[in-house]
Amino acid sequence: MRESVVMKIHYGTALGAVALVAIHILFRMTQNFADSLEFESVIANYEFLPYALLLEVILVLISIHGFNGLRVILLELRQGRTYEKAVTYGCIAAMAAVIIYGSRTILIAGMGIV
Amino acid sequence: MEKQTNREGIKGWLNPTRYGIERFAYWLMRLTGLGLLAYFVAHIIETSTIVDGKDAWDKMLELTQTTEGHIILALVIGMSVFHTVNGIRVMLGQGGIGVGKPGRPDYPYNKPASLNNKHKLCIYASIGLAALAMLYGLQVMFGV
Amino acid sequence: MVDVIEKDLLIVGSGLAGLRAAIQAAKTSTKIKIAVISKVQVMRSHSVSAEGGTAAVIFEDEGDSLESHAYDTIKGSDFLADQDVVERFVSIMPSEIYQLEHWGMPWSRRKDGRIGQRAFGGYSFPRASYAQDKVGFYEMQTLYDTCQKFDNIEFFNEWFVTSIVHDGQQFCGLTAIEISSGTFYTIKGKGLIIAAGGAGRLYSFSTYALSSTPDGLDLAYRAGMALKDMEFVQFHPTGILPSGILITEGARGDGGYLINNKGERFMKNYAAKLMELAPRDIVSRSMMTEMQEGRGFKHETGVDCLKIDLRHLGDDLIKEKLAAVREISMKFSGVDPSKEPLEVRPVCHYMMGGVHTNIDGATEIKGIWAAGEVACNSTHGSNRLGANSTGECLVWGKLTGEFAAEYVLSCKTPPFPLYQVETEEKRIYDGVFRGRGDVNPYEIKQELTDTMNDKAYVFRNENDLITGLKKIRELRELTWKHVDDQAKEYNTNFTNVLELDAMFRVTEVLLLGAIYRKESRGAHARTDYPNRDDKNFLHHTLVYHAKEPIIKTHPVAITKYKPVERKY
Amino acid sequence: MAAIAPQTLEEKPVAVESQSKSITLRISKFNPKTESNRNFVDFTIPYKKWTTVLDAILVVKENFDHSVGVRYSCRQSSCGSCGMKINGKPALACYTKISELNSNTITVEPMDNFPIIRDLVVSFERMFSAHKKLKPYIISEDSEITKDTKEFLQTPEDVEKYLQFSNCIKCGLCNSACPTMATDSSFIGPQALAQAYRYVADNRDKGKNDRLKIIDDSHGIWRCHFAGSCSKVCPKGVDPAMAIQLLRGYLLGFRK
Ligand SMILES: Cc1cc2nc3c(=O)[nH]c(=O)nc-3n(C[C@H](O)[C@H](O)[C@H](O)COP(=O)(O)OP(=O)(O)OC[C@H]3O[C@@H](n4cnc5c(N)ncnc54)[C@H](O)[C@@H]3O)c2cc1C
Ligand code: HEM
Ligand code: SF4
Ligand code: F3S
Ligand code: FES
Repeated sequence: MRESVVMKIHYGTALGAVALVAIHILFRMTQNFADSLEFESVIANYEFLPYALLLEVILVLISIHGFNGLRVILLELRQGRTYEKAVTYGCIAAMAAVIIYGSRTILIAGMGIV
Repeated sequence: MEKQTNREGIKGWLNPTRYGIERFAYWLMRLTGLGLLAYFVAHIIETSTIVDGKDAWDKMLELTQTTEGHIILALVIGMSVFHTVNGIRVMLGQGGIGVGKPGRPDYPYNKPASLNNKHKLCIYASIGLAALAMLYGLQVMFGV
Repeated sequence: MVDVIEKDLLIVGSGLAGLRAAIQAAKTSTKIKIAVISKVQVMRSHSVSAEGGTAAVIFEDEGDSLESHAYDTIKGSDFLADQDVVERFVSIMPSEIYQLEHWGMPWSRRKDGRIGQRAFGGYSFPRASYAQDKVGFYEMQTLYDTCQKFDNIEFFNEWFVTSIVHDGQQFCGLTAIEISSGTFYTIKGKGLIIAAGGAGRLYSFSTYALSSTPDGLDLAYRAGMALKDMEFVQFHPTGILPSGILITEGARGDGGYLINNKGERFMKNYAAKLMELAPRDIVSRSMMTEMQEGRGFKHETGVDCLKIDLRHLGDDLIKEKLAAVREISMKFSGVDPSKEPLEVRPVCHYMMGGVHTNIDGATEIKGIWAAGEVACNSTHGSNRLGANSTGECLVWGKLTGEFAAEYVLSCKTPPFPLYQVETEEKRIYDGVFRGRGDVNPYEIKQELTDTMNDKAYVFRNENDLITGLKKIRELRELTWKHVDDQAKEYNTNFTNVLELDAMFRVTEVLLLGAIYRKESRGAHARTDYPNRDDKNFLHHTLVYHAKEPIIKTHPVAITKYKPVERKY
Repeated sequence: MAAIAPQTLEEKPVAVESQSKSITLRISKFNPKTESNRNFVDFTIPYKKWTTVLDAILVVKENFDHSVGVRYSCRQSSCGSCGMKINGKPALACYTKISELNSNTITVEPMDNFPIIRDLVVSFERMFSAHKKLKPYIISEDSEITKDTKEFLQTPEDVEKYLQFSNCIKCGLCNSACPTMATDSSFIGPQALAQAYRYVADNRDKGKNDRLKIIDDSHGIWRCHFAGSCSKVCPKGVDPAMAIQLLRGYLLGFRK
């Protein structure tokens, strides 16, 4: 992928995240802080489909943005073909892992299995 | 090797203020980016305990809803506000917006147009807003 | 064993002349391998300091003409210029301005989009094309950047050339030290263009870069080529105090005044018509006279000076057209030219003389050309007009680049005289690098340049010149040939001493020429012979290297302009 | 080496008010080929209000230690030779007056992010080749003139669009201040990027797409994070940070 595409994604995910995180936080602020962390209310949130979807999107956006950010930093830290390959694939792997792990939470909690 | 190439290396990060506020913002942007990423990963792990039922969730809350936990959370709030606001500035700047217009520079050349007051103001604003958000967060978490 | 490199065309010097030649040669054929060798990195050559402008006729529709440019140049030269050379020069110049323009030169523009020109000393039309007051810098950048297009130009940055190798008839190669590693190399080549610049650092008060030492001239001189007209040294009227950095003639071209301590524009007494824009030799002499007659100011350092007043031009015009003057005066002298006049005095600025070449820039040895300030093809005669030198670099850079490239494509190389490399290695390593002594070469250099300031400045006389020559020879006899720094890497102590070595020979040539020329012509003003003497001295002087340097003469080419008295 | 102006024969210097101010000049000495460590050597140097750091270094070289490795040429801030770290920041030695530094000790070191050749002298090879890589010349079919070529008209406003970036003296200060350069050995660097923009902004040039392709690389323009340090230290007002962001504007589609 051209670096410009990667970076456009980086900026795009950031912008998307701004909007969505704002909603996420607003939601949280409808309750007081301690209450919002109560197990039931959290579960209730997850079971509310649009909200779960929102969380999923945030998860994806921020993972992409954050791990690409990390890739950028690591790329600038040291150079070399193998190192750079390792960084790129490492970051993609970590990104995927976080997305999968996070999705599992949303999925399971959202399905009301718990 | 480093001695041969004489690159400043990570040491350059240790001294963020010597080239003015823009360099400081760059430094904070990196730190907050990394901080947020760390928190984000931790947060995913943290929230995943919900899958294991109420007990696990409460146990996690017990671990995290401490004074230290709240201070960290406050920091995260600050970091995300700074990173977001400054991030928007950086994005605009990197798109060539608000970086000034090319023109004849006059001696002394100590006011490059790209390091202009709009950007400086934005940086101060990001720091200010981050501080306010942190105070607000602390107040919510510790306040009555 | 000496390391060997082989190329086709070698160019010594990466100033305006060298770079222009490199481009032209690269354009002529992509097959030839070109090496541009310079003791400084690219873009660090003295040419970047040229400020005011480059003269060319581009407004024929507005009244300018080639004829006028030619005549101004010849009259400015006090009729010592070769007139066929000047005619060729002015006719090629316009296309060079356009060529630079098409390569990206940021010429300052008039409102209508055409290239801006400003007034300059000695011209009857304002024909100095300008780019703010950093003309040389922008020209260098344009040429250097254009060189990047060509893959057959290779730069040898920070290589100090020590000698020219030839078999008596034809060029064979160079010897050089790669400064960063200290390695001594033989560079074989078929053709050579010497573009090693001027030697203004023979004087301690000088506008030149610190790297402008006469080692380039000396290379040719030692190799048996003649140095021509070396007695003609231009003193620019306005070197700022205390550094000697140039305040461009453009400052007067754009309307600046020269004033004495009575507040008068004293030039009215010397050149009523052109005033401050008379040719440089005349303005400099007028200034020296004013100061000697007590109408000067005293600078803080104790030297006499006069002032150049730009206040009436206004801050806006100064910022727009004289940005570098403003920067230089504010930074290096702490004076804002829009608020206070600047303290200036005549300063060593240009060498009219140089390696003797013909109209094509060819030297007396086959396969060797010279271009730029190091050469003397006699465009400038005894006094160069401002803005004509960058032009000369461009025109003869182009011509020699083309001639040399064509030559290189077809010539046969003679067997390489290896013994010359060994001799040279002995000369610099046994004779200089490993020499013993306890005199500080830098002190000797200071004494030498102070002597030149004292004895061979704007006004000269037999007595001073002979004392000067004696002094220089005395200094040479001192055991200065040793180098304290014995490291190989980046040893500039070594190259500095090699430069000093060259200074002895070239100052000697300069002084001999000045003693020989018993007349006053152009920049060479003898108080003991105050008049021009066309009967005995309307010719060039050539000096050849020998145990006792040999002086010869060479005729001036006159086409249609008969020598007359110069009046401005 | 504040040049001493010459005296004509009649003149005698008047007693100059003796300003016996002096500073300690600490010069970093290191020859990587033969030594394993950098060390500092101190000299006490008298100075006047116009004495520059380069003057002071040359006083040392000429009188105390001939071996000091230092690069210089024009002594008037036009040639870009004398960049070095002065009291911790990159600057031109000939363009920094001792009196401006407000410090009794002046430490001079080689610029960061360039390999050291000796003492204060660093290698520019990488910077020069990055410059070349970005095609810093007018790309256009008619850049070579013919017999009938006249000028390409450009208004003063057209010139203004690129002139500022044309002021680059290739001193490398920007590259030595840039935080990415500090760690990334493959980053093109602000000097070359600014020159790429200089030609893109010139209406005589048609090479924009060529250059955009070259800089759109994993060690290209994206490794600039608008830290601005390059513009902060540039001695000629080039403002590479502006040039880079404007250039990136094309890649991001903000500019046409
Ligand atoms: C302050 C100043 C302002 C000027 N302004 C103007 C102006 O406005 N208009 C105008 O027309 N003219 C002007 N001139 C004159 C003009 O700038 C010079 O004549 C011209 O730049 C000379 O260019 P060059 O290419 O011949 O040599 P230079 O630019 O001097 O280059 C010489 C080259 O030779 C190399 N060299 C020398 N010796 C050796 C060696 N031994 N080994 C290897 N390399 C060597 C040097 O490293 C350098 O690269 C000015 C001159 C000065 C001093
Ligand atoms: C939601 C609003 C956000 C915005 C507007 C934003 C914006 C940006 C921008 C513009 C950059 C590029 C900076 C540069 O090129 O110099 C960046 C980098 C980065 N971001 Fe974000 N970001 C946001 C959220 C996050 C979050 C939540 C994380 C953590 C997971 C994160 C992690 C990073 C990292 C690690 C970098 C790399 C640091 C750097 O290059 O300086 N960002 N961000
Ligand atoms: S942009 Fe400025 S700091 Fe960078 S090399 Fe050019 S002149 Fe020097
Ligand atoms: S300092 Fe470096 S990060 Fe960008 S703005 Fe300048 S190139
Ligand atoms: S010596 Fe030329 S920039 Fe300092």
